Amino acid sequence: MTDLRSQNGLSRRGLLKGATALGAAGLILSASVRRAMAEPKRGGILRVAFASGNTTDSLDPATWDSQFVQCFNVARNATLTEIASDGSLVGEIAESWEASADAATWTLKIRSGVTFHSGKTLTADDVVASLNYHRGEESKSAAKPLVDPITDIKAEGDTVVVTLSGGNADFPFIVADYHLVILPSSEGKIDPMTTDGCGAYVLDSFEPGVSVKMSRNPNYWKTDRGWFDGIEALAIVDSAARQNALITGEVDVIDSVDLNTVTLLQRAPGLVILPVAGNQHYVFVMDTRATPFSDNNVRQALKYGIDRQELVDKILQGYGSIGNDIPMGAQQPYYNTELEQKTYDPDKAKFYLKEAGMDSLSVQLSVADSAFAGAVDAGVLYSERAAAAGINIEVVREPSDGYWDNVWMKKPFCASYWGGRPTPDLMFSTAYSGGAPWNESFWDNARFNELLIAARSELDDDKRRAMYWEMQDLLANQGGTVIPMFASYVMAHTDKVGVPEVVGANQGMDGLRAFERWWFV
Amino acid sequence: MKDTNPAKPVLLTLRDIHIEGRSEETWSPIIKGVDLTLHKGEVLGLIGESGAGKSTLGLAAMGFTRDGCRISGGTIDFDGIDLRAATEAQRRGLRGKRIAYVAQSAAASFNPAHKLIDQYSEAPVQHGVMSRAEAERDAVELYRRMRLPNPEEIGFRYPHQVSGGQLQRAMTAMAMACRPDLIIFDEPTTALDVTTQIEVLAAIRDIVAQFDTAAIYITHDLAVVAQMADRIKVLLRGDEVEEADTRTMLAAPKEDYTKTLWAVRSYARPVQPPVAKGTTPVVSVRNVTAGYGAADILKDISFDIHKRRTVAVVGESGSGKSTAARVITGLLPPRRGAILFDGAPLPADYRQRSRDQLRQAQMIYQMADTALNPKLRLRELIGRPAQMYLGLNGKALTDRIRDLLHLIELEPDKFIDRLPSELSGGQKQRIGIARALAAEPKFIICDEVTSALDQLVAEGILKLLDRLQSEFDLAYMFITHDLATVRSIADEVVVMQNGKVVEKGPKLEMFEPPHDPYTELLLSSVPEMDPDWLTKLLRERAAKAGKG
Amino acid sequence: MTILINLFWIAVAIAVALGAGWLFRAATIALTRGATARMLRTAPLTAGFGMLVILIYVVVALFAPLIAPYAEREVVGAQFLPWDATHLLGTDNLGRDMLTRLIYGARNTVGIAFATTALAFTMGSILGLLAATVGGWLDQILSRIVDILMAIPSLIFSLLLLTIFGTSVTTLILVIATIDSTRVFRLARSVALNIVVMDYIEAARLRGEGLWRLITREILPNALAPLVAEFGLRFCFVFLAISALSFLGVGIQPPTADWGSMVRENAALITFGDVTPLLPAGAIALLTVAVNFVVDWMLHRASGLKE
Amino acid sequence: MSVIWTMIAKRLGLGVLTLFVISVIIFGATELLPGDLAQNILGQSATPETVAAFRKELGLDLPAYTRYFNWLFGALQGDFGTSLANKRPIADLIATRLGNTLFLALYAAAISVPLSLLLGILAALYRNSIFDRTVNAMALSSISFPEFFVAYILIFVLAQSGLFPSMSRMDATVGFGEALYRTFLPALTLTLVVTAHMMRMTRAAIINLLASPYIEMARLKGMKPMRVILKHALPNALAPIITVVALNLAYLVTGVVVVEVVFVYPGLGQLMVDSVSKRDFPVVQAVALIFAAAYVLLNLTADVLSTLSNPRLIHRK
Repeated sequence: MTDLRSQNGLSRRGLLKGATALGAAGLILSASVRRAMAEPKRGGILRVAFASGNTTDSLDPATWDSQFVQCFNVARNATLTEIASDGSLVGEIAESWEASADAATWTLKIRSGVTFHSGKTLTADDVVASLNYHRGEESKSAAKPLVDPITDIKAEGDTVVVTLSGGNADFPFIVADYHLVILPSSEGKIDPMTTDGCGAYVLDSFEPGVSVKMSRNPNYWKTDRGWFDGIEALAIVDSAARQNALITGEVDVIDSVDLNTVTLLQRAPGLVILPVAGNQHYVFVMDTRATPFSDNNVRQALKYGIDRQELVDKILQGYGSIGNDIPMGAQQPYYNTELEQKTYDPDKAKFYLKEAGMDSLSVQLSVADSAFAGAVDAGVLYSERAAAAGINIEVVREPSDGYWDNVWMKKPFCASYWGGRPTPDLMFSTAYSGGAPWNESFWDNARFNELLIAARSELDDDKRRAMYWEMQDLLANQGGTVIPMFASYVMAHTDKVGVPEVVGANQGMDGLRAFERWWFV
Repeated sequence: MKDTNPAKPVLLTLRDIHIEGRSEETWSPIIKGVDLTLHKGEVLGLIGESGAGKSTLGLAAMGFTRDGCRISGGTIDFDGIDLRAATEAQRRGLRGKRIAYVAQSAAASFNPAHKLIDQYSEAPVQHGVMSRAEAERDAVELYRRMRLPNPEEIGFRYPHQVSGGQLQRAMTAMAMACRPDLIIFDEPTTALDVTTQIEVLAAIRDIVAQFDTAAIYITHDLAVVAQMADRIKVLLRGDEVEEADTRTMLAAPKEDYTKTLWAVRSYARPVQPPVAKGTTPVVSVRNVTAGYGAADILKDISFDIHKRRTVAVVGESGSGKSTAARVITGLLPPRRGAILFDGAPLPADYRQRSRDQLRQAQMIYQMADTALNPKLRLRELIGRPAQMYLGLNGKALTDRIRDLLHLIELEPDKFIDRLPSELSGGQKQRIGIARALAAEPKFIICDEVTSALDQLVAEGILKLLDRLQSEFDLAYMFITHDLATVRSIADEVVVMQNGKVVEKGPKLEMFEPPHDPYTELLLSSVPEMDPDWLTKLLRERAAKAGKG
Repeated sequence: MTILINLFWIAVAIAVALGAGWLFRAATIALTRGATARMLRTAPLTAGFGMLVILIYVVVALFAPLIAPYAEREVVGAQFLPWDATHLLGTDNLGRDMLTRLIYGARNTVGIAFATTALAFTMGSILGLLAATVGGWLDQILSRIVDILMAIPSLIFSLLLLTIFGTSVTTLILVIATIDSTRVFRLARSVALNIVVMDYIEAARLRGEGLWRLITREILPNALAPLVAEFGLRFCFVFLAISALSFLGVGIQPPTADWGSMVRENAALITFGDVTPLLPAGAIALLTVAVNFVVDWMLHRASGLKE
Repeated sequence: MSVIWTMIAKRLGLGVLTLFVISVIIFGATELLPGDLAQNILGQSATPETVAAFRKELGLDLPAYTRYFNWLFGALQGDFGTSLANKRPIADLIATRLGNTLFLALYAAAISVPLSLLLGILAALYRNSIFDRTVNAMALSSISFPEFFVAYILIFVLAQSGLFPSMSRMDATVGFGEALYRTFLPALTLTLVVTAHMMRMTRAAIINLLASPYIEMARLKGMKPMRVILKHALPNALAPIITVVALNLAYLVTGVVVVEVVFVYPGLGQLMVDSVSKRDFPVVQAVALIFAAAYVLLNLTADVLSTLSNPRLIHRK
């Protein structure tokens, strides 16, 4: 049943799979946000239609699972750090931060003069309480795994000291997560259902699954943010309805464009399609423990049996790029530029099949549009092309509802997606190292695992690069994941909306911060 | 055309009328060039068997044809208006206002959704003859003239709250509402019991005379038309047979067909010797009390039916005669009493009876239309009991079916694969008989088997039943309201009224006085061919009532 | 002006349709004999047209592989190609030939709809006739169950069931048929209630006929006309049900072509004035209208009302 | 009239029973759905302990029958509880949406019922004419298009030209006239969807009666065809028409989720579908019961009206 909102770029799996930054990751620096060329100005009510939004949505930060709630709650609140449009990390509530030598203890300086909408001044205690809400045995927060490594957290004047169970240079990235917003506390506890916040916009009304109305926070501490007088966000799950709302001028921005009709939408006057290339990639995963996928020749055959360019053309309408079976974008550091790009090659696929001792192969591919938008069609195209190599792929459409519970990591060959990770280490240890909880292909390569640990502690960049390149080679030629395409976030807005030159690509809607970053021309 | 009553001006003239009906794609003639002349204040009787085109012709006099019919030739002149040339709106203006219609079944022809008085006032108000208030006052007046009980109040009832005979009178009153020049009576008393029929006939005759209204009186009942009409026209399959003054027609019919019509009532089954004392009856109804819900419909009734004998159970609607049949067949288990078959008690519920017990007692229904599954061919309709009870199959079964068809005088080759819809009414009833015979029963209940049939056809059925009885030693229970049928076929008679047996005995005794008062009423209400019968009867009854 | 031109074309289309209907009727009359020909002669032009359309659909469905220019799932070119000589109706979002998809859609859609409706009618009418014939507690129980099932909104109910049982063609057919059969039950029961009071049923009961024969030989043939009429409508509703379900994310398995899903997949195009979704939708509408024209005529014949 | 009261009492009793059984069925079905609320809200990424903790907080760790009876006793005391997903009282959650759903249903009914009666009557009056066949073909075509497709066509034709809004957003500030304007397109969509059925039934019910002797009688009284139909046929055809109208009204209340989605109209259907997909069982129950109650009540009303329309049933001999 979630198909209604399957167009949503990020579903509930979004958190760990793609919450953090891309681009110049690893550099934990305070950097100023790049300003757009056009000068922003104040005024106007921004009306945004979201492809997500559910009647069961809640204000509780433990549960934010769709772009709709994430976006408006980020605009209502603030996190300790913020991933800037260019992918760098900047401070938000934390003015600055520093780590101990082993990166296991972090001291964050809390910005002074920040007040909540209620008038209460934001203190270090609020920060502690807000983070603690997601921690501990009793926590039911989706962000619990993020804050689990925190062993201790305490307020010391205007600083917060966080102790981790082990060194983690990426910790400031983690607290940029949208779940970890700072809410007012009393007696060390926050009220998760509060409507209060310290962000650019004050919540006026929230009707789950329908709409949100917000107005500008007059006391907002950032002077170069929050240009609109008010925000009206609507949940319009049906893509045709959403696009119609944009065409008929009933909304100014839509967060997700139906790629099937994007060419037609482009023709409408006064509209701008806003694609943002990111690290989001769509994949087909094989269970490497199961026959026939346990044979690497079969995996190779399936990698050569897919027409990547066709998928980019037909499923993404060109809004994306082809993948090379490695979960990293070409612009990321340590990307293996010398790895041969796999292309559609039925003969090679046949060759590998023969190597596996087969003349033909029949497999079932489980798909649903909740895996990613267009997954069913992508499966059909895959099946069609693979047939030329003697691979018979039977596409099984699974119910969208319950896909992640019943299909993903259960069926031996299925569709999935990843939002990407800022560093190879994070990406690989999340989804490719042996025994990792979301190692969806159950691939367990001794050499790969060894390199992963070695690279983490390797300080020589060249050696490190060599290791990461070898790991990518292993992944591409032995791994169980076919990564045919990287999908851009595709939004659309009217030409009345001003958008910065650089749009955040770590998540949709300008890294969820379109409300505060955008303006009316 | 002979003008029999030059004293009065002509009101309606039909010349060489042809009417066709559509069956599937083709048009076939229903009325084949009939002439008709009616003078003001005159009553013309139209008589004929079903299919003769009486109703079609009657309606044509209003310039009206039923759906699927069309007038294809001739002229209709009503008081100087050419009804065929007139526009539909003009014709509508006449209908209900100057020409009115009284239908066969008042119960079906009154709209169940409206009160009688609303329906009464409709024509006068819509035609602009009177205001609603005037119409209501007028209704009461006419209801009174039609001798309806509670004339002030009865109009405010819904049709279902009024009895059949009263409804028929209310309908006649309604037809009179605009004081039309002509009323078409289409079998107005056919659906009524004989005792009720008398009152309606009398009321109609009086009111037509009072307002000097001309009428066309359509019926298949000669005795009735004799009471009502000044002249009689006989129709046969859309053609006129002859037309004459009522008395002339009754006394001296010219045409053979008319003579056969007149002769119908002559058949009588030879008198059977009385049943020997001590013989076990085939069926014995013993002190049966039965009913639905709280009410008893049968109250302690008893009678016997013997082999080769016909017991006629006579009574008006509601007397319980059909309920008695249901008790015997086991459809309605009695509250008290029992049914004995060949001296042994039968289980009260048919579901408890053995297949052989079921086979022994068969039933023939009044409406062959509803008694024969319209989707089954005769082969199956007749063959099924033989197959079920006697285990016949294949050739043996086919032979048996053919024998049965022979028995009921239908040619097997022609009929065996027909559907009921491809049969005439009489043929259907014969199939009903064949189906009963196929079970090789000892006892057959005939429930009003002839009442839906034309007299000639009914006659044939009665003769057939009679012959079969002798041939197969059958016992018949003959349920009927028609005393003529009783006269022709019964050996014994059971008269029922309000669920009780008021009189029973051999037929001859029954038709001789002294009678039970109810039997007397029943007997005297049967119309006779004498044109003065109704007048005399009413006079006698009035005299009796005066004395009492 | 465009309206006038549209009206003109609509008029032309209707004239052509009726003409085709007339020719078809004339042809079938010439080819048949006796009762069938007589019956056909009574068919109005609309019914002739309806029968022609149904015949064409059946032929297309039966011989889809022979008629279709390409294979059902074959990707033949770029996506959304315009109509031209190679691809008469262009290509779809994956670059498959639209005409081919439509032709195979006929086979799958009509097949599934027929199976579903047939199943729904088998279940619904047997139970409905049984309830009416046996009466008493059986009738009470069945009627209450049906009442309860009907009180649950059908779309949401089928969604629930399909989520639980998965969306193979079989479950799809079973679920829609089950939900549809409640409607059939009600109709069958009410029709049969009027039949079981007939004398011939009483005669059959008194003869000692068993329940099965009573239902199949005595009652069913007489209840057929209204059931057939309902069949016509229900048949068409199956497409809609499949279409609505695919709107909510549970539908027929790809790459099987079916009109309901095809409408759904392409529906958004209509808001850009693109006529592509009208093709499968039109195919459904045409069949609906055709089936019901024929059904209307059969009902008309059965009712005996002459006009 | 006592006939009616007896019937109402009996039917209401049965209705309550029906509701009870439906609540069991819906509960059972939600239980059978794969996954549960905790997992759905927390997502795949949540660790098992997190899910377990959440489950415990929601009471999902209790056995199914305990949860069902807890809910049932609450509901019997008029307390439908709070949404498991967002902690809002279900009564609040439902109230405005129920209002919206009823508003749209009534709006669509106010257009479609008179329209279908009128068309049905005219089609019966001019039966087998060009008019009849055209109306019939149009009606059949309109029901053979899926609802969302009809909606898209209407949006294309009527919304993109700016005549009507393509979204039917509703909130407390919207006045009645404005609400009518905003919901015109969904109402029209629903009208197109339900009119055909009611119109065909009206036509059939009337034509069915035209062979009755009392219709012939009316014609023989010289009544105009329109009067024959309206005054003589229609009153007797009311029962089947009322039944089919009630069925369609029930559909308008319970079956419009697709239209709600397309027109972004905050009604109960969307709430139901969302809650099912999130396994928010108390909300699912509450909405299902409202739907079932609407169905039961509408059917009851139809039966009462049918009885009232039949003098034979209310005026005993």
